[in-house]
Amino acid sequence: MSEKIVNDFSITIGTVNGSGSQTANNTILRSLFKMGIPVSGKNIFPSNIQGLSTWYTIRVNKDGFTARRDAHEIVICMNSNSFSQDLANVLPGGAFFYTDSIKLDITRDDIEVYRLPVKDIMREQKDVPKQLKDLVANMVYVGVLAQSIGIDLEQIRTALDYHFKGKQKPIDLNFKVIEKSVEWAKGNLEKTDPYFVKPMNKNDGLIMTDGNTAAAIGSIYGGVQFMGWYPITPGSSLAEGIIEYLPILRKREDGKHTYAVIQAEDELAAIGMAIGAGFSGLRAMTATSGPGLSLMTEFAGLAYYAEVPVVIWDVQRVGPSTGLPTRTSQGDLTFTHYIGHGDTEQIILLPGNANECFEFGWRAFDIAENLQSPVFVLSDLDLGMNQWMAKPFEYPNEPMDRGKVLWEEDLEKLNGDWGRYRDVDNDGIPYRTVPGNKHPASAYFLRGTGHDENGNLTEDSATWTRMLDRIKKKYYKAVEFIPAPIIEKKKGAKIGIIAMGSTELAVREARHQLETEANIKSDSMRIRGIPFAEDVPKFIESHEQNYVFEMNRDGQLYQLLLGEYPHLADHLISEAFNDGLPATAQWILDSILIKEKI
Amino acid sequence: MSEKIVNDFSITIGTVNGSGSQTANNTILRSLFKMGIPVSGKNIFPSNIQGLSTWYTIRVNKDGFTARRDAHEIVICMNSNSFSQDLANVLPGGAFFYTDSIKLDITRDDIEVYRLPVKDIMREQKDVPKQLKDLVANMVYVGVLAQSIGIDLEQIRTALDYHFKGKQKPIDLNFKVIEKSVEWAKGNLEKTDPYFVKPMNKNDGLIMTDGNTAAAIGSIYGGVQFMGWYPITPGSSLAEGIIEYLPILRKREDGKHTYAVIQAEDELAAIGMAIGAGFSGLRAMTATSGPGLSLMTEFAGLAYYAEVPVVIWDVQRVGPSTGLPTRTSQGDLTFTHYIGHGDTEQIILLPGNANECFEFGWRAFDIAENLQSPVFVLSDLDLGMNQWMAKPFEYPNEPMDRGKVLWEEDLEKLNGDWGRYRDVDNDGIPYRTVPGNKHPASAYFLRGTGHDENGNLTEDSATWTRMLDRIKKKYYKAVEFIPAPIIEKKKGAKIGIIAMGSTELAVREARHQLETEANIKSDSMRIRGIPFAEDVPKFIESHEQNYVFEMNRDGQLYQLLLGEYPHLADHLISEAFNDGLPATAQWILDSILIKEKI
Amino acid sequence: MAEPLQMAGSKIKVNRIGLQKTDYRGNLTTLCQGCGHNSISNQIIAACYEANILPEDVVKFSGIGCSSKSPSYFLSRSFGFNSLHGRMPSVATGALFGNKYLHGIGVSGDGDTTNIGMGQFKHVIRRNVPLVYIIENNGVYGLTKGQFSATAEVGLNLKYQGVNSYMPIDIPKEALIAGASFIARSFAGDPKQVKELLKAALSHRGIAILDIISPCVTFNNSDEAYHSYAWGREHEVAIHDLSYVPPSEEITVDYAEGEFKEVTLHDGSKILLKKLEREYDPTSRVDAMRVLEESDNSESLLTGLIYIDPDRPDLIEQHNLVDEPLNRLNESDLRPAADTIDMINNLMF
Amino acid sequence: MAEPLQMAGSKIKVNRIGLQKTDYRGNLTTLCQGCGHNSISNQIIAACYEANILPEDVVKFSGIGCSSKSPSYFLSRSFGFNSLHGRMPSVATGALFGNKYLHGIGVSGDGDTTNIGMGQFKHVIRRNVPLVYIIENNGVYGLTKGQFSATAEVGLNLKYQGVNSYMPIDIPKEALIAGASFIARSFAGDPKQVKELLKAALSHRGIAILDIISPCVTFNNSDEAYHSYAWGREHEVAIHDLSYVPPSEEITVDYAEGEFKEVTLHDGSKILLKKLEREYDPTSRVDAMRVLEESDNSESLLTGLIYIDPDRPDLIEQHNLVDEPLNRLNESDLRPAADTIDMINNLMF
Ligand SMILES: Cc1ncc(C[n+]2csc(CCOP(=O)(O)OP(=O)(O)O)c2C)c(N)n1
Ligand SMILES: Cc1ncc(C[n+]2csc(CCOP(=O)(O)OP(=O)(O)O)c2C)c(N)n1
Ligand code: SF4
Ligand code: SF4
Ligand SMILES: [Mg+2]
Ligand SMILES: [Mg+2]
Repeated sequence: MSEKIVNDFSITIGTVNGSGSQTANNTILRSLFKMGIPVSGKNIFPSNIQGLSTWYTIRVNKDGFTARRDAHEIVICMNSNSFSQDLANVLPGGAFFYTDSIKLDITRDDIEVYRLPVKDIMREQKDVPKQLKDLVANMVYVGVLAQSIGIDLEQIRTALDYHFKGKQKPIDLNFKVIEKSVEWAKGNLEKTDPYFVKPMNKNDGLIMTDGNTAAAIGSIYGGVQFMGWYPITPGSSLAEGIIEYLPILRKREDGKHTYAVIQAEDELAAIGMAIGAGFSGLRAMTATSGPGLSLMTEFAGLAYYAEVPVVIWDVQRVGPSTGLPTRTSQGDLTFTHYIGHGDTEQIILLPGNANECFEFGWRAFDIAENLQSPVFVLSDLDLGMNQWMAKPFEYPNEPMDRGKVLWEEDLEKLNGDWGRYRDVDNDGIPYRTVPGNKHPASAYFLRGTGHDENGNLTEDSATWTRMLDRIKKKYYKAVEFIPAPIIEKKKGAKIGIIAMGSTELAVREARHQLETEANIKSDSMRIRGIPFAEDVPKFIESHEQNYVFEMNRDGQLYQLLLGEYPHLADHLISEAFNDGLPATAQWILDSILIKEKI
Repeated sequence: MSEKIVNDFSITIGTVNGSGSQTANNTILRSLFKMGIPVSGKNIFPSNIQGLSTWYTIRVNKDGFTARRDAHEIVICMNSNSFSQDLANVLPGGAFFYTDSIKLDITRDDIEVYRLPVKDIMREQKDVPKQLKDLVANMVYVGVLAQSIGIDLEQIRTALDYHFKGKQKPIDLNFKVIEKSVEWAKGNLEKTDPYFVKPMNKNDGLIMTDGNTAAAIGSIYGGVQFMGWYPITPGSSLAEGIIEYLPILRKREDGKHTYAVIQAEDELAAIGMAIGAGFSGLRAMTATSGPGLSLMTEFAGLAYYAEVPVVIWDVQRVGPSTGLPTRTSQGDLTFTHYIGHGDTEQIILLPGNANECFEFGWRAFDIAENLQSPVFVLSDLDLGMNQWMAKPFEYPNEPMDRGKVLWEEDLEKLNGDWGRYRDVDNDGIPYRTVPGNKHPASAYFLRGTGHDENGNLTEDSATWTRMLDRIKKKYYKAVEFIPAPIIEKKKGAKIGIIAMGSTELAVREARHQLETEANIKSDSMRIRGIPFAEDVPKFIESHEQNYVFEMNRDGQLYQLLLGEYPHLADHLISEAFNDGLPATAQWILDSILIKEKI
Repeated sequence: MAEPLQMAGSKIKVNRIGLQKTDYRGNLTTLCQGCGHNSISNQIIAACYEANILPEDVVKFSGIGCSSKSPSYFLSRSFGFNSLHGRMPSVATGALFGNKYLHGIGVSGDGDTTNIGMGQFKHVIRRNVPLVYIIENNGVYGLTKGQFSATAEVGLNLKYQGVNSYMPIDIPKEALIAGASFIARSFAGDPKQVKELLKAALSHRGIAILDIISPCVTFNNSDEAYHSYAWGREHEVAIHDLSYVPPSEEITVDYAEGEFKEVTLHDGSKILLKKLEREYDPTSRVDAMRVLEESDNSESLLTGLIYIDPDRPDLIEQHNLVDEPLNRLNESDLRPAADTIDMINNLMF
Repeated sequence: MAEPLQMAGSKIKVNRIGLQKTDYRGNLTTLCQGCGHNSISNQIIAACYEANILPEDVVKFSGIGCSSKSPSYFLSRSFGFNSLHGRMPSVATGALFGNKYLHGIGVSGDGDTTNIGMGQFKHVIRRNVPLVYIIENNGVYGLTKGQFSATAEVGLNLKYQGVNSYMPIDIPKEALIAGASFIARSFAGDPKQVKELLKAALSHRGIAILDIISPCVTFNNSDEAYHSYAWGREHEVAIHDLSYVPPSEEITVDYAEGEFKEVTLHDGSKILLKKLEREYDPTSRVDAMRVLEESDNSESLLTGLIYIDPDRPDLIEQHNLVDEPLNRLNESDLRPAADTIDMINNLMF
């Protein structure tokens, strides 16, 4: 055995989907997390329910670089269909575990190979009900791996406890198999590979969560009152998170509800309901993914022009069209920005980690109500559905901001002299009233057709441009509300790296490698919303070369930057790539090295 | 009376819509056209059916500058609701005609005023059926105007003959009123204004048509076989033109049909049907306007990724949302280009006059089938619904090009070895088969989900990028099919004017004025499609300043040019404005003068 | 019934809540003269006035079409949302959660509802959203100039359209199959019935579908056309003579035993149905389907309250909302308390 | 019936047109083991084989869902179009104009059809598009992991969903009201009936709606659930025993007079309906509605051919197309002759 490699490798587990391996994989992930080692878990799954190949990749990295890697030091194969692929994927010198039910030949001798005694161990488990056998069998690899690399059994127990919400029976059932497997490994597995984990204290105070759950909880702290949604991967789990946590977080003594969540008949109805609720003065939202977003187009234009606050989460998957429904992407950016026929410029938030999913969850409502506008939040499948280490959610540091709403007493003071679309404060943002206001002058008639300052129908040319220009004014005003970019600087840096969303960790790792491996120092800027904040052009200007990294084909962020800052065109280089898998540091590193080192 | 002004002024007629003034207005327009004077007619109408103010503007210009003008030398008012506005609109020194049923005061003395004896004349018309009285009453202003400015009565008769398709009764009914009115005017109207028309021969060989009719007929010459549509202004009349002319142009002796047109239940179904037909090997199309286009978003993405040929006409009106449904715009450009979630770059044709509506009508099918792609044609309400002088339609100068379709004998030759999405010719364009092909290897399964070269479902990462990159290759290939820009040069020109679509005439007039009034010479380039043809960047490069004029708020063409030619950013200046009315030369002139003459 | 009170010392007629009929008016109509839709707007004004409904307690919804414009022509003091073509139901569904005490009145057209809007129409019914959903049904698209809608009868011949060959969609039948809890058909040429039905619908909890034949005088009013005034006047057969008795009022009409049927609504108001030609129980789905099928065959325009189930809980009730209107809740109701954040973080592991 | 012929000198079974059953196969299924959809795919294979349909003469359509994936699992030699969620009907409508001799088979799910697809479902029926339209109905969204669809029964309790409170949509009733010309309900657990119905549907001209209860073993198969195997097996009541007799074949079954009813389809084939418990005439809309309402109340899963009108012209017939498939026409058929251009220009004034 070569020198020990501690807390710095990737484990990939190949299984058949629908076989219940998620429990096993999460257990490994959680116990590593609890051991204080920076870790991430990514599920690469097919778009069906049962029977196809699926992979789960866990990366441990003592320095906190937990972006996806293409290389796999440890591979566990539980699926005969993916056996040859899995075998091929092991790094030379790596470890390969496979279940004893696979009778295929090992064709490599540059790796360490271990057979998992799944059948033997499961045969002994008389108390496992038949229908659970397959599920529980996965615990064999948990146990063997734990013994092999040194995962703390106590933490495994805690992880199971969490997973089964404290229910003793399944915990015991699974833990027993793990213990048996550990025992077997102790006696039979001769460790010849170099991979080990060792407890650290890097995760103190951190939590682990997926972005959709974070967004759901954040939205609840934002006071969500109405959600219309329609199931779609990967948007669904955001809605389902809201359904799960609302009763917990908004429980009242009288058992009554301050909210309603409705599964609509499709996405047109989902956003239609949300816009109706937004008009009615509720904090309203919907969540979807690509195809659903496409169906929301007409309504998005209505909300834009009629100025209805509504929050739309788009958890991005690979498009165009049905595309790869279970793979990640950042490909909806330009489409979302221009969604709706006619002149539209939509406001977009771009969370980059679970904490921002939480924060933008509540903040999006403040922005939407303040600007009386739809606000789109673009997350993605990787961020939304995979487990991420995160700082604890922080209680909102600002009170809820409902924007300019007039109630009876306000109208009283104004003697009823108001108009729905008047630019009273010269900031482009009008005042609004909501149904149920009893003041006889409160009502107005909302429409997507041309209207004047009082909301009355008109086809007058000058009025049309006046109204549409005011909305543009609002868009520039929005800059004040958009979270500033996250800028990280390095003394002496010559190049800038611009990115958005879930590529944050890959960028951080790549910057580290650039510096240590190629002595290239870089600054980075993660953009967090559109319209671009003031710091964005400043950052671009301050580097001759800015590489814009994004997970799509066409360089969408790059294009929007060009549109906004044409004079900075020379400073921008587009690096766009999307194959459905989360970005790696290697991609960023290689792309920059090619251009910087000719 | 000051000096005579001949063949160079605008007439605006204010009426109530639903009052049948269209016949009268068209009669004036057509008779002027037949007199050989360059002329245009523009209808500014409300989005309702009856009872609101509507205006019709006719411009005669001996030099062929027939773009809209803001100034009105002659105003005819038949509508008490618009009386004060109409009165105010008359240019000083201009002529104002108004119906005797309006009892309002004339508050100006800088214009010539004539009262129209509508009541008197109509009282005499005992043979006009009661329900037609209001309609026919409009002929009074036709007659009086004709006598006043000198429209040839013979041509008026021809115009009526055309309008009523030779039916003698209505022709006579109307013509009689016109004659009476002419008579009255001869005896009672003392001409004090300077406006006259005089026959010319500028229109020899020209026709007059609206763009939607031209597009409909062009599509029929393109061999349209299937159309799915849903009514919407201003798209409807394109579909209705097809319904009208198909039976005429594709009549067969056996009375059977080579086509089907279906009014769908909505736009989603309209494009769905068209895409189904395109998949099935038919030349298929749909026509719509903004809101309908928004609803077609998801299907547009499917056709893009699954590579189904289909032609989508979008006759643009003012958006966002319902907007101004009866006003013109060029506001759907960026939205259309990016329509559909995920990475999409759609192919767009941009007709600028009725002849191009005809030509792109047939050509769009060749492009769509060749590239196996949706092709969007963006016309607008002004071009589509107003009457334009045009050269006679030209029979297609190229045979129909059905692209790469394999039939039984082709597959026989290939021994059935083909794959739907293979890039055999290295041009990005695969071969396709269509249902009904009896070769046992002909079938494939079309889907919007990730697929490989043979059309089989796959979620493989590398395959996904390979397929999507090939589609991008096709997009660059499309450059070969896109009509080159129309470039007009002037020796010594320093500035370039870039435009698209229906602003052509305004640009031409403005260039003339720039030169004659301000001694600024300019070149112009009218872009006719996206992806941009090769000449586009060359033109831009060759001027330090290129003004990009377009009828929208956000400078959409400008943005797309920036995205394609970031290095030319310094050469481009955005001039975007849209108030729903067709562009004027004045706007272009003023915009340039402000910037050029500081 | 519901005879408005006189206010002391005033000659102006006002209703129970002290409002004049003009308080229920809207903008001047811009629809064609004689359009059926205008007559329906007038009955909405009359019904709300007579039913003593505060305009501020009403929210109006519509899609796109001539019909969908009409909410501007009544109840100016009510909020309104003129939404997208075919999408009124979803917008109304969301909006009505804002304040559960509001009356929702939705106006749609036959094209808006049965063509592009078919999906939302069906689903708003399934959910039993508390909405008076009026379809101003003229068999054509008025606003886009006279194309066939899905309710056009087979054989209808229109000027620019030719002859319709598709099966027409029958709105009350569709509503019945989808499980609507209140279904009526009426005729713009029968204003009294329209008004009484509207008052009943406004008292109903849950969805109330009113299919009102409303002739398009410009594009589809020839005497043989099913949706014309002439045809309606000649062929209307009311299944009963219907009147609405507000919650607090005594029944004053003097009907003989067995001559009428009484349906009590959730708010205590009553619908009195005087038997005309046939025996008819509008609380029976089977009766409803039978009479609709029969009227198909007998070529009549059957009008009246076709079906009612006054007891089914509506969507908003099902959600068990707090007493205060949701849109008047504030931060303390909506944002979980600060101390919950630790609990949540602990749940996150 | 339709016993396949043996080919001379071969032991391999082939049908009339010389194809083996394997010629009708598709890719290996990737659906869950035991999924009802798989059993329906198998019956489609069997029906096409037995009905001697050339796979190249079939086009398959679907929307999105587990059900909509299934067209890959049968008839690999047929063209297929896996379209968008809820939009299969429009795509099929357009595609079938390409070649009027093709058989269209559409597969959809309950979510795909009754939720997002309700509008297109209704309108494809109205138009009587010649399409075998199969709804693989399991009361849930399989592919997105078990949310309620609109056919879920009131009271259904699902693991992550809670209890359904909305009125379920009844597909055969919806089809009947919309004017479908062929309506059947069946059960994936009754493969023989599914197969016979499929053969009949393939011979029908016009739309054939097949609502097939097809259990989702992963998300909605508990014994009390209406869409489960257990419930279906226990509660299935066939209205008749149905068999299909191809055009050229003699009727060989030996039924006594009055014991069966015969329906002749447009292509000359026949459907034989052997009376079981009740008198039933599937050509009567009234009978159809009655029996559907009754089965609602009696808590049974009523299966069989519920309604048929074999004579109504289908959409494509209505369009009076040329004999040659439209997609084989060429320039001379499609582009008007050169000399027409002057005529057109003259029309332009
Ligand atoms: C998405 C969309 N498609 C088409 C239109 C055009 N449009 C406006 S009204 C209308 C039909 C209205 O018909 P109906 O609902 O019957 O109302 P009516 O005018 O007859 O009262 C259509 C198709 C639109 N506004 N939006
Ligand atoms: C526009 C759109 N919205 C949502 C989805 C996600 N989605 C995929 S399948 C499905 C439901 C399928 O249910 P059903 O039609 O009943 O089919 P089953 O899987 O039960 O056979 C949904 C909502 C999608 N693909 N497209
Ligand atoms: S067009 Fe028809 S529906 Fe529209 S306003 Fe006129 S009469 Fe009414
Ligand atoms: S999830 Fe349900 S519907 Fe989907 S394949 Fe599995 S059993 Fe069938
Ligand atoms: Mg209508
Ligand atoms: Mg289902």
